[in-house]
Amino acid sequence: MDLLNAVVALLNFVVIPATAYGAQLALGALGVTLIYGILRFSNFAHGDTMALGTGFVILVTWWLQSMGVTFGVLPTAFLALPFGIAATAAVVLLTDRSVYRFYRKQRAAPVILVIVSMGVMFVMNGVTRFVIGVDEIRFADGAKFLINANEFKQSTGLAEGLAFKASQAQTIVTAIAVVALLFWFLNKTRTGKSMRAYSDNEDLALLSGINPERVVAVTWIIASGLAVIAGTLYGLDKSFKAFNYFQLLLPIFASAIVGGLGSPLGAIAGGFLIAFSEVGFTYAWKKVATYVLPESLAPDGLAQLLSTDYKFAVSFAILIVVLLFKPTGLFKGKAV
Amino acid sequence: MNMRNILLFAGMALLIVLEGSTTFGGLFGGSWNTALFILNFGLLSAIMALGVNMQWGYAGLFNVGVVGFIALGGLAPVLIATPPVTEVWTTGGVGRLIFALIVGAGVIALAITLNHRLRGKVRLVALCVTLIGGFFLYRALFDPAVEVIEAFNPATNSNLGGLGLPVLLAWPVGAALAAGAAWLIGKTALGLRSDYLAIATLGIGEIIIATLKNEDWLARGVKNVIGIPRPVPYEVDLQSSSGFIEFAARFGADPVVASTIVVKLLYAVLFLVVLLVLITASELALRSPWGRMMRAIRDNEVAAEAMGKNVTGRHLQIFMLGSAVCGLAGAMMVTMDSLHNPGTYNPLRFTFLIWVMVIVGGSGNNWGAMLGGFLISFLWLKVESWGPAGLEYLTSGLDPASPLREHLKDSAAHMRLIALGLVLLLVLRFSPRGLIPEK
Amino acid sequence: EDIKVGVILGFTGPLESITPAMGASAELAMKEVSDSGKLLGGSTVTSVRGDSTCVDAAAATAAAERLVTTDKVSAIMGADCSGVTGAILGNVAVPNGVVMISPSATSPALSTAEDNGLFFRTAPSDARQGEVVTDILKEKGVESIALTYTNNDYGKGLAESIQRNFEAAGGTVTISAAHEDGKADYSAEVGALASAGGDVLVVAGYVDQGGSGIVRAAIDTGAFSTFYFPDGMVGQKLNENFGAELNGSYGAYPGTDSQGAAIFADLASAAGIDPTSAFAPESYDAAALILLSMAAAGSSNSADFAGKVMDVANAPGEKIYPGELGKALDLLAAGTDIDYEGASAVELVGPGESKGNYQEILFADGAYSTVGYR
Amino acid sequence: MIIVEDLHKHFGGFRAVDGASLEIAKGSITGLIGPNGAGKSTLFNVIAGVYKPTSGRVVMDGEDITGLPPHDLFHKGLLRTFQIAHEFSSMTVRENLMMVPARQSGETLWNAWFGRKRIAAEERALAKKADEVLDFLTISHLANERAGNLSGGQKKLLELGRTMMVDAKIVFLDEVGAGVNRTLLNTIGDAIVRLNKERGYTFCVIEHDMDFIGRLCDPVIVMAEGKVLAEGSAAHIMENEAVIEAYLGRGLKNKVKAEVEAESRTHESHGAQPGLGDEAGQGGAA
Amino acid sequence: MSFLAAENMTGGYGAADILHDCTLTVEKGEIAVIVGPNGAGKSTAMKAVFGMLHLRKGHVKLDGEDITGLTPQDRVARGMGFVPQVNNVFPSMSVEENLEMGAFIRKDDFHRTMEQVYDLFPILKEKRRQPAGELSGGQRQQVAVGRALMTQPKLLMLDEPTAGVSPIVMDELFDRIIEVARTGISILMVEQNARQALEIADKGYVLVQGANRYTDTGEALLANPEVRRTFLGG
Ligand SMILES: Nc1ncnc2c1ncn2[C@@H]1O[C@H](COP(=O)(O)OP(=O)(O)OP(=O)(O)O)[C@@H](O)[C@H]1O
Ligand SMILES: Nc1ncnc2c1ncn2[C@@H]1O[C@H](COP(=O)(O)OP(=O)(O)OP(=O)(O)O)[C@@H](O)[C@H]1O
Ligand SMILES: [Mg+2]
Ligand SMILES: [Mg+2]
Repeated sequence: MDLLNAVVALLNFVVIPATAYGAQLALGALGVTLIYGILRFSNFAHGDTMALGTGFVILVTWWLQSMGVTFGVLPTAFLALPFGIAATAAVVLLTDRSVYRFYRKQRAAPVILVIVSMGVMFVMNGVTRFVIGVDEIRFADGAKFLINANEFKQSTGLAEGLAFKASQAQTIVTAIAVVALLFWFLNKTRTGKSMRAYSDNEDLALLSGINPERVVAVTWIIASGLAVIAGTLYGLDKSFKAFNYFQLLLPIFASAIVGGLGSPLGAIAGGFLIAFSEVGFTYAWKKVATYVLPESLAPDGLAQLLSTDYKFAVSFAILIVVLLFKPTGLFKGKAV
Repeated sequence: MNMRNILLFAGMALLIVLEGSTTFGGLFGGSWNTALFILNFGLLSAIMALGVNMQWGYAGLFNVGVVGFIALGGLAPVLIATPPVTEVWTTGGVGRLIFALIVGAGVIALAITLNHRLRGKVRLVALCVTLIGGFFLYRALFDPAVEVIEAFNPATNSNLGGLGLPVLLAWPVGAALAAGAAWLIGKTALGLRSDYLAIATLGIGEIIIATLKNEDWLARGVKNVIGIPRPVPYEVDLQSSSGFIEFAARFGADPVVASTIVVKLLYAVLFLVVLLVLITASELALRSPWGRMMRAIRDNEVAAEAMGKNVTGRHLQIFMLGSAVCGLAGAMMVTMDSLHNPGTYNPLRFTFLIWVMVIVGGSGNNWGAMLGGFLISFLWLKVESWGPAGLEYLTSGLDPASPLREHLKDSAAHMRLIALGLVLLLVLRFSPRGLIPEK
Repeated sequence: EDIKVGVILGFTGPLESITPAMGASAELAMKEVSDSGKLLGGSTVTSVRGDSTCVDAAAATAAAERLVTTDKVSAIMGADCSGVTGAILGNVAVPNGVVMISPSATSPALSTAEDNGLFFRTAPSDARQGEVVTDILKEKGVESIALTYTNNDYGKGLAESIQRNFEAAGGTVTISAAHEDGKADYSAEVGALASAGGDVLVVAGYVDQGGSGIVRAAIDTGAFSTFYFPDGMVGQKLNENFGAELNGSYGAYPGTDSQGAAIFADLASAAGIDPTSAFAPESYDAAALILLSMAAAGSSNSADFAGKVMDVANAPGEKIYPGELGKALDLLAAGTDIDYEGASAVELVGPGESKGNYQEILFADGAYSTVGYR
Repeated sequence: MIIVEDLHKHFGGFRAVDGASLEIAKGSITGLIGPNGAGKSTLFNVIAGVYKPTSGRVVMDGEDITGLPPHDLFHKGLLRTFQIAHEFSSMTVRENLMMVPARQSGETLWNAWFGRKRIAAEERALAKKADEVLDFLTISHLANERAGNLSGGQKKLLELGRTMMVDAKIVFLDEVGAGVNRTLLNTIGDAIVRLNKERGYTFCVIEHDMDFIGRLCDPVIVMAEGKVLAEGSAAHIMENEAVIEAYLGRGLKNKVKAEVEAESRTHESHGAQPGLGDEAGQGGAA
Repeated sequence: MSFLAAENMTGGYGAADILHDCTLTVEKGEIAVIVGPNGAGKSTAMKAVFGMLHLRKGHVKLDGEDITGLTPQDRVARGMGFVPQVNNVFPSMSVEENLEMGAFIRKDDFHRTMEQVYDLFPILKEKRRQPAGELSGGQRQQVAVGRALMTQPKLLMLDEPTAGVSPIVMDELFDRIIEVARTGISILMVEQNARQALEIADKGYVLVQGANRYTDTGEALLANPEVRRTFLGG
């Protein structure tokens, strides 16, 4: 029984939250890794693209709700997703036209594009706030829990509860589906392959009759889709706040890079690595230990390796160790 | 330096002079105080940009942990210049702390030796035992020592305090701290390439900052240290000194204004001296065979290695130099603010903004990086007022009561970032390789 | 005369969601005074905003320099975060001799800063709140608490104060864990807090920042069901975000049983400001204090009115509440003493900081309401 | 001079070098030939320290140099060129050459700041030497051109030029001839012989041009599938059936075919010979 | 009317011209070989024909149609295929994907062509799953030529296709080029293995400093002692 309690506690506070968080990071990292893989630069505006896209989704969600449309047990926001993606893709394509294309033609070094994307980030940052404001917004509706902690306790008679939120499940399922789809798209379809070809050797792609502008446009559209999906799922699970999306950028980049830039599978692996090291290494084992160990051995302290103050430090330290052994990430990423 | 570059610098100087002398319809401040503040800030930024440019522009090292080195440098003024907290020394807290740190270092040294001496499975086991056991031993010694130190007067102290030495001494010490950290990092992570090095340095930056934020015994952590001694006189002291009042009167100036300006000028002179030394040294180095070697390494590491250049060694050297310069700037900045505020060190402001300076200015070119430092700091500080003013102008056609105008006005502060972004994009549009590109 | 008052708050950056209400509240007081036409013979008051960014000392200092030297403001209402407040105080306010009243900087270190008598704050110090928290918890019979704080000078200072007081009163603090604001995920923190256990989780954070994130995760995972909310956490947002999920939780934030708070709530609501937004009342009071001291000194020069701030804020004198600034000006003009109570029952003690009156709240039926005063 | 003992280099499961043992005698010009993918370049890379071998040893003048980093090997007098040119593309051609010599006093920061006189003199000497090399390679007009702008063949020349900037003991040349004009290649061959004779350099040369190999090299080592297939004088090797089979081919084949089919060339269409041309023709018509 | 007629091409990368009045023509089904010293402008001329270089003067005609203004992409669509001298593979894509990219503009089933490329270069079949960047120099060159063949162009342009390939593969390659030409496809090729190349060439150009120095049949150029000595290495 106590062993069960220990397992449930671990599931509830480590495994499920870390998996869900990992999936959230992975979804964001997919967008970053795609842009890096095809257009060969680190897109700093990705966090703000997520915010802007989620802003659109929220606006449409509100409108739908005001029309009395809902989506049953699923959040209404899912209905609004296509609109959000379309609007964001339009904005992003416009940005590409007016900003990035110039540098592409110039064959600017990747670092220039990075800085340019910072410029775009600043602008988008402000635009998002103009559109939807700075406040925290909750827009989740539909079923909230698959497993509710209290009900779980009651029905099983365990001392520990187990919670599994619908939004967590949605995120995990989407992340896995999206990564599979993207992997398939890039490696198996003609368009996907032409995108990889373009990223490998632009001149030769031209000589093979690949239309670079089309490749770029498709890349941006997919990236916008990823950004909006990631942003919406994150917002459904936590809440929407423009500033937080910007802050998400660092862990997202960390995930994409440690997984191996340009690799969709790497993005997933990286997301989970970051999430589990953040949650796992600062976990206080006291509770679990009390359940498992005989009373005499139960710890007085928290049995915590490091305090949570250092959770980023720990996850980054792990990331560095991983890179020391796998210098281009878990899945052999690219390096420009 | 060709004509164009001289003009660019002259333009920059003009901007600062305009800021000091005219308001020009609200575009400028019309105050020498803000102008000099911007100048000082620009000088600091230029130094930081020089440091980053050494790493990226000379050697192609993608360091995005800049903020960590600046922060580490910023620690120096606290440790060097603030008065010592004698109580924690006498209660033995410090002694125990130092002992704990020595034990910690010993454990690591032991682990490294074992790593070299042993082979195979034994090595793994021995390493694990040493590191895990060592960690707990260290914590067992360290935690109580810290408790003693932090227990003392938490409102204003709870830290070691400093050595009470002149604050200027903290500048080289800040550089040394940063260089030391860079050595450690370089030894482990410099084998990584491009963005992978970037994320590793980013991580190390975060680790340094997390430490500064949470280790209260070191410098009060997030509780900040204020009132760090300055190398220049205090304005209020000047204002009350009769000599100064006479001096100000000779220029027909108000003593308050005069004092604030004199203080800023003194800082400017100090910073300028440092900047001039650094740029001279950088330029001499860059134009020598050393610079040629660095460019070759940046260009093609494999070939440089095959031509007998020790790429790893050189990378370590330049990484330490660049970081030292950042650390120096960090120490100078804390000295100017007389405030140690770890919460302020966020990567956007102290890593990416510096990168923007380097790229906008022209990476690989010292003068470019310097100019970028001035220009971006000018913008960073000025868009705060330009943004809302611009919006005011744009919406002036709208009906004052219209909800759109209300909404826009409420969001005016966010024009700050939009304005910065737009200017950044414009500059890069017209000189995509930076204002003063590498030849 | 057109008197300019600087309003320096972090309009962009981590506090960007509470600063609009703070700024607007301060400007509400200014408008009230302006409209009354009774300040220094009919002077008007204009607010000049500056962005402190909350985190970037240089940008904040530059903004303050601009306000003081370009716009020539007579006083500064701000700044918000203690770090930038210290920077502005040392680098701009003191050198230029400008009065500065912060509505929200709570760091105890500021109490001892070199301020030449120019710096005041309408926010209570952390030390006082620690006592209040302990009293309430003890009365409820709480024996052990888990503590989490936002990792800045406010959170850390408050957490230390709570821990010291609570332990001195015989309670146990099972864990005191920091959380960074604006981060993506708080599972790790909640995991550690849950493992440490405790009757109540004390969340010394901001309601629209990491604090809410922690509460959300703690409720969802069933880690804690009862919470204690210090001042930064109390706000309308709590009702909106959690509602009935918080039934049974409690907390306290600055306020008195005086009419002040209620009046301010009406006034602010009428002006379209959320009165429950953190530090909005303190902001109103900070601005009002600046203007009333000017009236008391008969001058808009900082050097003249700095000395009057404490007089105006404290007894003896007639009590002044929000919306009565015109009356206060009349009284001052007539040479009568006033005791500004304002929206947050201001009473300045020691080196010019609020003594701190708190109202205790309790969640029932999905919303909190005040159940008592301390 | 160099002894390679049972060297292995595996990439994943693939054995690029699979137990090669060979010896490069002091003062020789050793040729290394073999079909594409035989492992020649990989062998070079292992010897030159770019790759760590999976197993085996490399000995130079009695000293085990296995796994030393390239820059150490350079200091020991081991130089190499790259099959795919590795020029310093953003530097000028002259700078590409001037950066080569080791232990330049200007390469320390201290001298860069305080020893400007000494550096200036050294630089002049270096520049002169670089110009001589450029003259020899017939590209002196490109001295100030960015190396990245050179033509494919010119880059190969620059690769070679770098090895001429210093006194080497042994030089590994990886297909210097590929893409180099044959007339110029002859001159290069002469230079190699001269360096070998006059300065005592040892050479190891990978090349697919058998005329060049035949004229220059003795002995010639043939690699195939990561192993040494044969070794001997050039004339001898060209007679070796196994080598002809794996590497040289019959040479005449296309000529014969060309003649046989010369007649049919005038015909618009031709027989049902399955081949690329066949289908390509259809594609073209479509 | 020649199938390809690039006439009086003059232009370069920056201020200075590399090409001076350079003219190249290829008839249908003909093999034309360009030889010349390093840096003569051979590759530049090829790029100019393919529209990758700004021409100040001159024009390019394909099958009688002026294509001077077309982008390289459009030229691919018109049946031109090109193997550049350097950077001629997609390094991180597998050999097979490289070939597929060659067939990018084709809508029909290209598997038969791929089989034929594998027949021509058997080693590629073995390495079909390996990234092209991990191949040996000569193997890469084979991938590059294979990729261009996949396009099924009407005009095939090869910049030093045999650089770095072993003699046996070179013979095989020239063989196949003859075959290809015989089906009416025009070949324009730069070669430093000039003697072998001129042997199979219908027409040869000697390019020096961006200008035509000699133009003749392959045989005639081979027979010219001056040309042999100065450009073909005796
Ligand atoms: N990094 C690598 N990963 C996997 N396989 C590799 C790698 N490098 C080389 N190989 C393989 O090893 C084999 C030998 O390559 P190598 O470059 O040594 O050949 P080579 O003899 O120099 O051929 P060439 O004459 O074509 O230059 C080739 O089959 C190649 O595919
Ligand atoms: N991108 C470029 N920018 C400037 N100049 C260039 C560039 N590419 C080539 N050149 C110059 O143009 C001239 C001709 O180059 P090209 O590549 O056409 O020569 P090539 O005849 O193909 O020589 P090779 O046989 O060596 O390949 C050379 O002198 C070279 O330096
Ligand atoms: Mg090779
Ligand atoms: Mg060429």
